[in-house]
Amino acid sequence: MEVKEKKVGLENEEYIINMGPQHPSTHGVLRLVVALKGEIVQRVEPHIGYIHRGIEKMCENLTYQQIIHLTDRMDYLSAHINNEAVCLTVEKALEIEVPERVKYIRTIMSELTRIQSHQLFWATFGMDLGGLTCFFYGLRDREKVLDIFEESCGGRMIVSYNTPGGLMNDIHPNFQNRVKEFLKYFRGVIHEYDDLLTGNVIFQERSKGMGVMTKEEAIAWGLTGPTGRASGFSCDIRKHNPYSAYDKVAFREILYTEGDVFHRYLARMEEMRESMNIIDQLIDNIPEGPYTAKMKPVIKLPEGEYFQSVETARGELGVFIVSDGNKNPYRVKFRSPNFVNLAPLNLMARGSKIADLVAIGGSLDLIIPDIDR
Amino acid sequence: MKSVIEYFSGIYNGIKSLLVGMTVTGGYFFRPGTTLTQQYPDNRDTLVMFERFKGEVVMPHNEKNEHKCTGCGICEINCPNGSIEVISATEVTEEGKKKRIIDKHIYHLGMCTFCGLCVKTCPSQALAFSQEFEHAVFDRTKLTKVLNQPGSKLMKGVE
Amino acid sequence: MEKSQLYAAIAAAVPEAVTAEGKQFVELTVAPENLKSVMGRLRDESNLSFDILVCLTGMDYGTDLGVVYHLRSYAFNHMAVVKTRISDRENPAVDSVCSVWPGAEYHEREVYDLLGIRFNDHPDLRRLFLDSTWGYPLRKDYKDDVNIVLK
Amino acid sequence: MEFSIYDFSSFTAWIDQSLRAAMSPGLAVAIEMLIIGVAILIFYAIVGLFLVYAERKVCALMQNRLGPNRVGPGGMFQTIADLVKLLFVELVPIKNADKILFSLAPYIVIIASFMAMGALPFAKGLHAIDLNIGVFYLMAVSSMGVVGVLLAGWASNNKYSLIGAMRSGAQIVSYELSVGMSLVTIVVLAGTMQLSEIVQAQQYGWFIFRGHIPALIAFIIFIVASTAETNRGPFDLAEAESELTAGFHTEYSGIRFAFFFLAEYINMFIVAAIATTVFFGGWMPFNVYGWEGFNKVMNFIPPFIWFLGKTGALIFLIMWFKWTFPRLRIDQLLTLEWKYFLPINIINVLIMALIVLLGWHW
Repeated sequence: MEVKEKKVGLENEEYIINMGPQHPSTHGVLRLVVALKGEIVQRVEPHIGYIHRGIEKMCENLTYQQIIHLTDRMDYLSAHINNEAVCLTVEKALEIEVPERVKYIRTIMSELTRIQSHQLFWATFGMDLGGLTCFFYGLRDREKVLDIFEESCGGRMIVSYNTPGGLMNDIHPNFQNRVKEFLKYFRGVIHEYDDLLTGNVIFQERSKGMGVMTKEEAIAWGLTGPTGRASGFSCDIRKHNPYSAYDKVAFREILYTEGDVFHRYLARMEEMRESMNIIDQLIDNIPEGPYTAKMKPVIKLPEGEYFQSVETARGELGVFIVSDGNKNPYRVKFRSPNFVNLAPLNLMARGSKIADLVAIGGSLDLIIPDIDR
Repeated sequence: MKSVIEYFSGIYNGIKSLLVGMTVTGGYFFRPGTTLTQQYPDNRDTLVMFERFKGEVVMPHNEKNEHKCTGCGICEINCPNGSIEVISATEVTEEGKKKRIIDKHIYHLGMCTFCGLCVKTCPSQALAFSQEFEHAVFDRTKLTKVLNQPGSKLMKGVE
Repeated sequence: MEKSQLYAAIAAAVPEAVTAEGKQFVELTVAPENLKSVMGRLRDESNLSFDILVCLTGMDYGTDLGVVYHLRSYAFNHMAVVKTRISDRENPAVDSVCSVWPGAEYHEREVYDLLGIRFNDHPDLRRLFLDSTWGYPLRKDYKDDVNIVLK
Repeated sequence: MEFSIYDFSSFTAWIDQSLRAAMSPGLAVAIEMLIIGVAILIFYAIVGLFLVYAERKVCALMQNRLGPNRVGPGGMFQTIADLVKLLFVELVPIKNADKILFSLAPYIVIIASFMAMGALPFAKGLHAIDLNIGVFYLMAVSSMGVVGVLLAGWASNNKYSLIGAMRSGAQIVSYELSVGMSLVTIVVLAGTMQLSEIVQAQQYGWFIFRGHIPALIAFIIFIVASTAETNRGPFDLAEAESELTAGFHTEYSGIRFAFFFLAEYINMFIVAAIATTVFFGGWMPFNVYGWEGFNKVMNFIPPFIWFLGKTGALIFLIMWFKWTFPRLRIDQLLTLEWKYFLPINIINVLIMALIVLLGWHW
């Protein structure tokens, strides 16, 4: 009998490793199945769903006020912006105008949220690349923002500050002083971020030219947020479809054309500075007035479909609510930015080294609960 | 020639950027006063939480052991997680009318997500958040609390 | 471009779709078999150029299943909503738009996972969040006595 | 017997003589070896514990933290507590691991660092063995640790470990060159490989001053390359927490892990000690020719304090690197070695040879 010799070419053999669900640099329970050839990444396949809680299904049995506390738990670093997205959708459906004061406070809060999110990004990105000290500096400064949140909202990360029609309670009398104090403090220390990481030759070597997405690719894949803007895709919802008080402030949309890891990082660094400028313009001009519009205790949306997108720290969050006229929505869909930004990971990471995969994953600034919902 | 200049300027700039980074960390090392660590369990006496901090839901009682809860159950309806159960009883008032009062206001701390809807929607401001944050217990059943104190009564004038 | 103008332009470009000037965006209703060609034209038509797929939502309308696409144009910053309905609940299928927008891949996998709508010609149609033992939880007739507790 | 903390040679000679007087020469040598072994072992443990504590405190202060502060005053006994914990941790058996090599690997790593310790001159007359090829011996011994690392990675039957071990192999083989070449630069200047003579030659001016520019370049290359050789950040690719979870020691637990952990710190001590001996005059006090009063004050400080102080300063520098810089990628690591360090080093040796020939040094 002829025995067929099974030939396995060693050069074609893939070395499969599992990064995650528990891995220091996947920032949560993301599992990446990575096919390697030596150190070179041949293929990355993200496996998600480890923290799928069915938020969209849960929303179908909750009232609109109750949905808000669930959105906190999607992208927990942009909790306030997520709240705002739902509130804006509900307000749009009910066609109510929220007081100016609410708009200003929401905008300031959103920008603070963006700053703290990018601070955490900086911290964890530095850690992904092996600079452990970044983590502590980033969290040290983030703590100051969280204190502002805690004083006004009562929560540090999970703020639940918005409610359809306005806010849960008025800002704390101390709020403006604290924010100004923080801005002064943070302007003083942000140069450390650049000294420690941005200018560092090792960091630049590690991040420049890695995981490049061109503008066309970014548009086709729908990448948004700093990830998309680093590729030159002008996708800032705050600029193009302003909501809250963004039409009253002048700010720059950070755009780069390189689309690599370094420029995604740089876009976030610049956004922090731009956010501080936005807060500067608003903090002294918060108009007096009620902190919430008059709302009925039971909110029933008129039958129809409503879509609203906002700019979270990671990109465009779209809230799509289908209502059948009841107090519960018929269907809620969250278009989460991380979910979309994760999709082209294979495209970005193919051909780079395993250390670059970590850098690329870090530069997308993924929040896994937001992917899984 | 150009590449040679690039080679050496690359070395120079690289070393310079590294030294700039080292001044940041070194600067903090030689200024120990910048340490931020809070000695948490030791500073319990001086640690003050913000007044709006959402620690856990409590029902404030005054010195006569009276609370404001009428037992209407709005908090129970508004709670997204079912962490509140209001068990009401009926009481005959002095005028001979039947009136609903609470028997037990049960609060499952383990299920609470601190959204604040119960406190916000309570029509008689009977509920509030305390600043207590040390919730850890050894037995899960201890997380289920009865908020109204035994023998407490409805405050006068609260409907 | 104003919404009414956009409405006219879309109606002219894709005559096989039922176009309506909706409350918020221009809404198109497309039969599943026409979907891919309609989508292709919506993207490629120079005065429409819907080159961004913002959101892809699977719907359970009770009797029918459906997919809702939110499209945006980078050049003009206008939006449109495309809807398609599938009446077959047992074996629902619709054409994939991955070839039009590569970013649709994950969205479609999610819809397949949660609603059971198959996407023809999808490059990698597997369940995304859940394993194969689950039903399709976003369907209105989905029952789970253990995990779904209603008060 | 006269004993002085400035010169240990009479003390060691006295021990030797009294032992030889009491028993046969063979037994005396055996007992001497035992004494030295125990002494080094104790020193090893103390240095390891202290360095772990120091690293924690240094990094904490750099990161605006307090660091360990619960066990003992200022957290002094934290490392001891950790060690006790590690001793009690179960040694998890690994399925399909090569059992012999798996358990052998930590010992190889620790023996390599242990052997290097024997040749270091801590003070005048205070060294276990004064080889006439001391520098050569240190280089040879300190590169043995990589065998343990490779074995650990291979025997663990873990893909992360294997990648870590392979990285470590490539890294240490490359950086061994730089370490060697930068030491050769000083050997050219000193004209000897015997560590005691190298130290003695630096009585009036440490080599880093006497050899001026080439010595300084050699020192910078040595400190960077030896950081890489000890697998410490920013060159900790073999461990690379954010990429490979823990690299080659992913599967190790308990005392075996403690060995790897300890060896890392001892290696750091050893490279700092070599740098001290070769570049900074070893245990020699800081003397300037002609300044008698100043020299007297400097000479009053005992030599081993000088040695440990200089070593400590260099260790602090290495720690400072680790807690500031992000990690390099493997190809950048090798580029740094082969495109920058090696050519610079070769030219540096030539320049040094030229300087020595022309007598352009102090």
